[in-house]
Amino acid sequence: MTAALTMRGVRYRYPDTTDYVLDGIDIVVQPGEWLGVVGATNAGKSTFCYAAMGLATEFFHGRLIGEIEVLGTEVRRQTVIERSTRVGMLFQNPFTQVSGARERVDDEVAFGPENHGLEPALVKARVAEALQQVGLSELRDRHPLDLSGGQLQRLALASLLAMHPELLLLDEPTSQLDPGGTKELFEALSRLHAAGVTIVMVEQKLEAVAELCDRVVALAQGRILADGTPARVFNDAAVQQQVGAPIYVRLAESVGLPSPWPTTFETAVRAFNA
Amino acid sequence: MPDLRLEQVTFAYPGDVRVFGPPGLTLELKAGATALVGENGAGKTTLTKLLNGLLRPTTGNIVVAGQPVAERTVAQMAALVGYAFQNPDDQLFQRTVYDEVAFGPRAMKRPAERVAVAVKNALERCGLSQEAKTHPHDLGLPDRKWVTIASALAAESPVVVLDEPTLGQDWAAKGRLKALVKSMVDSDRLVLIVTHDLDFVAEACSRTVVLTRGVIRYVGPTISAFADEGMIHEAGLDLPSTTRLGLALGFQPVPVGEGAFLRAIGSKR
Amino acid sequence: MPRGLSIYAEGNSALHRAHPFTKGTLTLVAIAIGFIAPSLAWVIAVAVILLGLLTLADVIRRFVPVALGILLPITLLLLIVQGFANPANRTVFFPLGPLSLYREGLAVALLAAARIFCLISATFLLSFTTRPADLAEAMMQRGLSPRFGYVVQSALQIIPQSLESAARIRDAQRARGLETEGSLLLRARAYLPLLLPLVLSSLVATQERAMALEVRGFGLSVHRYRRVVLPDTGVQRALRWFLVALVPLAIGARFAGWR
Amino acid sequence: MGLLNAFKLRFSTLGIVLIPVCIAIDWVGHAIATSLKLPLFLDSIGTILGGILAGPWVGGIAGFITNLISSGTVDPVAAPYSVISLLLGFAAGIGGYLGWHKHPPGWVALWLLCFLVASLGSTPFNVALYAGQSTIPYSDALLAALLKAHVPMWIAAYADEASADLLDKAVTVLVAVLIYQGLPRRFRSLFRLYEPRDDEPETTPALSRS
Repeated sequence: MTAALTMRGVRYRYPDTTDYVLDGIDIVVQPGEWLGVVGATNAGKSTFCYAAMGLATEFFHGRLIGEIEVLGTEVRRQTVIERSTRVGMLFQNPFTQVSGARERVDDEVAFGPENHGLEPALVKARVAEALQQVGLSELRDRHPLDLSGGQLQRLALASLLAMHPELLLLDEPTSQLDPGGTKELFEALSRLHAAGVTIVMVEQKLEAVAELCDRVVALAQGRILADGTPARVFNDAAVQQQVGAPIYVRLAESVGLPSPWPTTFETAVRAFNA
Repeated sequence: MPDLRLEQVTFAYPGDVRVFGPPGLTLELKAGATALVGENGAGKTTLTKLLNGLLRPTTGNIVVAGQPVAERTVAQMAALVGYAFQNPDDQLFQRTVYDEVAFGPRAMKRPAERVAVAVKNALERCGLSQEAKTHPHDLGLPDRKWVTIASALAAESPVVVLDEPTLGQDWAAKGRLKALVKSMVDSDRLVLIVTHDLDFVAEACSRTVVLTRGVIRYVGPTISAFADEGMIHEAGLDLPSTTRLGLALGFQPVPVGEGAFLRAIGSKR
Repeated sequence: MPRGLSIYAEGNSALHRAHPFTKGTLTLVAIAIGFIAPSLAWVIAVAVILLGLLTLADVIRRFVPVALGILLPITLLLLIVQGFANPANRTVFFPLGPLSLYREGLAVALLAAARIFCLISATFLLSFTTRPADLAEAMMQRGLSPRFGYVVQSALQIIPQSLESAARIRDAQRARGLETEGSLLLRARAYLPLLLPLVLSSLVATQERAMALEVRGFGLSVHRYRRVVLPDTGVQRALRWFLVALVPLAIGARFAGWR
Repeated sequence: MGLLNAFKLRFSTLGIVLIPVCIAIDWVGHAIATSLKLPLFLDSIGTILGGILAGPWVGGIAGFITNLISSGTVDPVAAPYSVISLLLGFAAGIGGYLGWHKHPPGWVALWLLCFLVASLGSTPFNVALYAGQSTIPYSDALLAALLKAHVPMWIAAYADEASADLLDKAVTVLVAVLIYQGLPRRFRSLFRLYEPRDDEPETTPALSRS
């Protein structure tokens, strides 16, 4: 089976700079995986997404060394627009992702499929399905900007889903959302994961990453600090020091529980009860 | 000793969109860190804008640091209430972080030496000393947020309002913010933090005000606020992780914050 | 609350239902004839027809206050300046010593005001009864680049959003001690702190929006299906040609010496 | 002549998305001037900035649509003047292509060019619509005085319009170049849509650290 995303020896720097923001990344993401990408501010997390989407080379230019293969195609052999039917990318700010040209939620979702020239009946079906997937069907006739931040971010997600992506790249999708909005977005993502979509998610909320992701990659200074299951990565001393860890790890460590320390709520309850 | 007093304050936006109806909000806060929490649309931002005169109450009195707000202009109130808004991009416009942070004190016509000291101090405490000459928009969003926090600090006001300061901040930055709030409290300031982040409230705020649908549901110690799970859910919030864990483990009283959790587990063993 | 910048009013009149191009043609032709018409009487005739159409579209009650708000100050200024100083002035109409108003100038002012009234009512007729999105869509179906259509539609939405941002910025800067009232110099100095945050944040957002649009296939030149079916009929097409034909007729009439 | 290079179309998505932003800046710039009760219009800052940043087409289209939108919503009489806004955007685009925004003498040149475009362009419309008036009371007083002194109609009408444009365009251009100077470096060449001149190396855009 073709990997969803492969990076081999990837280094990248933005134009007019000398530091490599990505500095030797090797990773293979298998289809169906939910990968969490964590790291301190400026560790290169967003750039990781830009590179995988092809925005780093096409939009920012700059210098890319090494190989990136997305769904079996070398990243530089396709444009972002060509890739957009198979790979979707969600950004931090829900407001900048609204096309700005549509006045209804369902028209907004139709924007992508229409750009790709799908026929109206198919567009309609795709829109209904995508809104259903993110739980926005009820709000389909509202104006996008009358939605809350969390709803808007799910709308942005639906807009990607309507193009039936096989791979989703999410760049801190909840960083501007309140707890309610965050929870709703994560629920929608969980359903997609269950349906087999590959997800690469940059995220600061470490508790959520530990809870949701199959696998975690911790970045520091553009390099991979640790790669593995959440339980393993967040028990890594270097990760704890440079990236942080879910609060349960810190609590267990302070109490003096034997490692490995619990990384999720459930395991924490069990560990502290023992 | 700064304090903040609202007496029977009612407020409606033009078009009779009522936020605080009769009998009005009555609230008294002293120096220290207070969290202002509540669901979206509860009136949190409206309340904070009443404190510096950006909005004027329909009826009722507001006194901030001994000064009646009704008799002051917004610009005059700026010296009393430092305010960091939620979205940093709504205020950043200077070419360097330094000038940005100095804008407030300069607008207040403070002497240059005092401005220089206040700005240097604010930058240091916000971890921005290295970035004094950087263009604010060359910083990422989390750091731009720190610039606005530094701006609020540089006003050297007895009252400081921070609107969603932890949004988008990583774990290390939240730790820095907690230390900053503590140091402001130590210097006897009143810090009002509008937030949805109860993990942060548990760590950094000794008192909490819960506002739901324009009514003050609760004022008092944070610890007792979080003991009332129903009220917290009603305000559209989630309990802090430590509290949730403590509940699941059957701790009594319910622990709030890491320290309390560790003490609770220590006494259980 | 309407989110896009538009004064379109929901309605079901014949004008609301007409194809955007029919209304657009009507507007342009009415304005052209208003300016070609040689005398006040003819201009007033055009104005009366437009008023009739505004009534038919059931928007007259919204039209009157807005139109008067624009027209009255202009008319007043025209009457004063032309009545006083028009080069053709010969006959005193209202003696005020050195500031007398003259009949010829007042006539010039009235004709100009009547023409502006035609311009205003023809334009409002179009804007009150046509959804901007429909107009843009109609133009895209006739070959206007979808990118250009995007620009128009997103501008209509971004303007009210930006005005809201401007209000938030004003709050933020005043909370930092910025004075926005006082002497002219003081107010002038407040201009940049109020405008710049919007400019900077908009430019930052531009970068992310451009990426987000490309990720959704914006800019692909493939065949696109019509988004909205805008009903157009043979009668409407005929009407458009008829309206267009009125313009050379009016020009001819004027040169033939009609008054 | 290389000037035509500035008009060679290279529309990137970034350039497209910039146009509505310029239109919004036109509107907000005017709204702020009104709310501060400044005696100026300042309604083409976005147009000029767009021209400087991204070339004549972005500036021109932004100006054109700004006027069309205002004529479709608040001021129908603005429609004919959209041509002048288009030309203003072109003027700023040419100024930007020639690098005028980078130094004070260039600012003066840009100001004069914009002033001439606005005043020369508006006068015929003023004559057709308002019998020569600009409908700005102070400037119209000047027109009345000149007409009384038997100055020819067209010259008086031009003086009327020019007296209003002189200061307005000076402040507009000044604000636009100040905005440009205050941009983070990475934005200065980010949006550029025109072919670069031979003597300037093409720099590529960069991003904030993230």
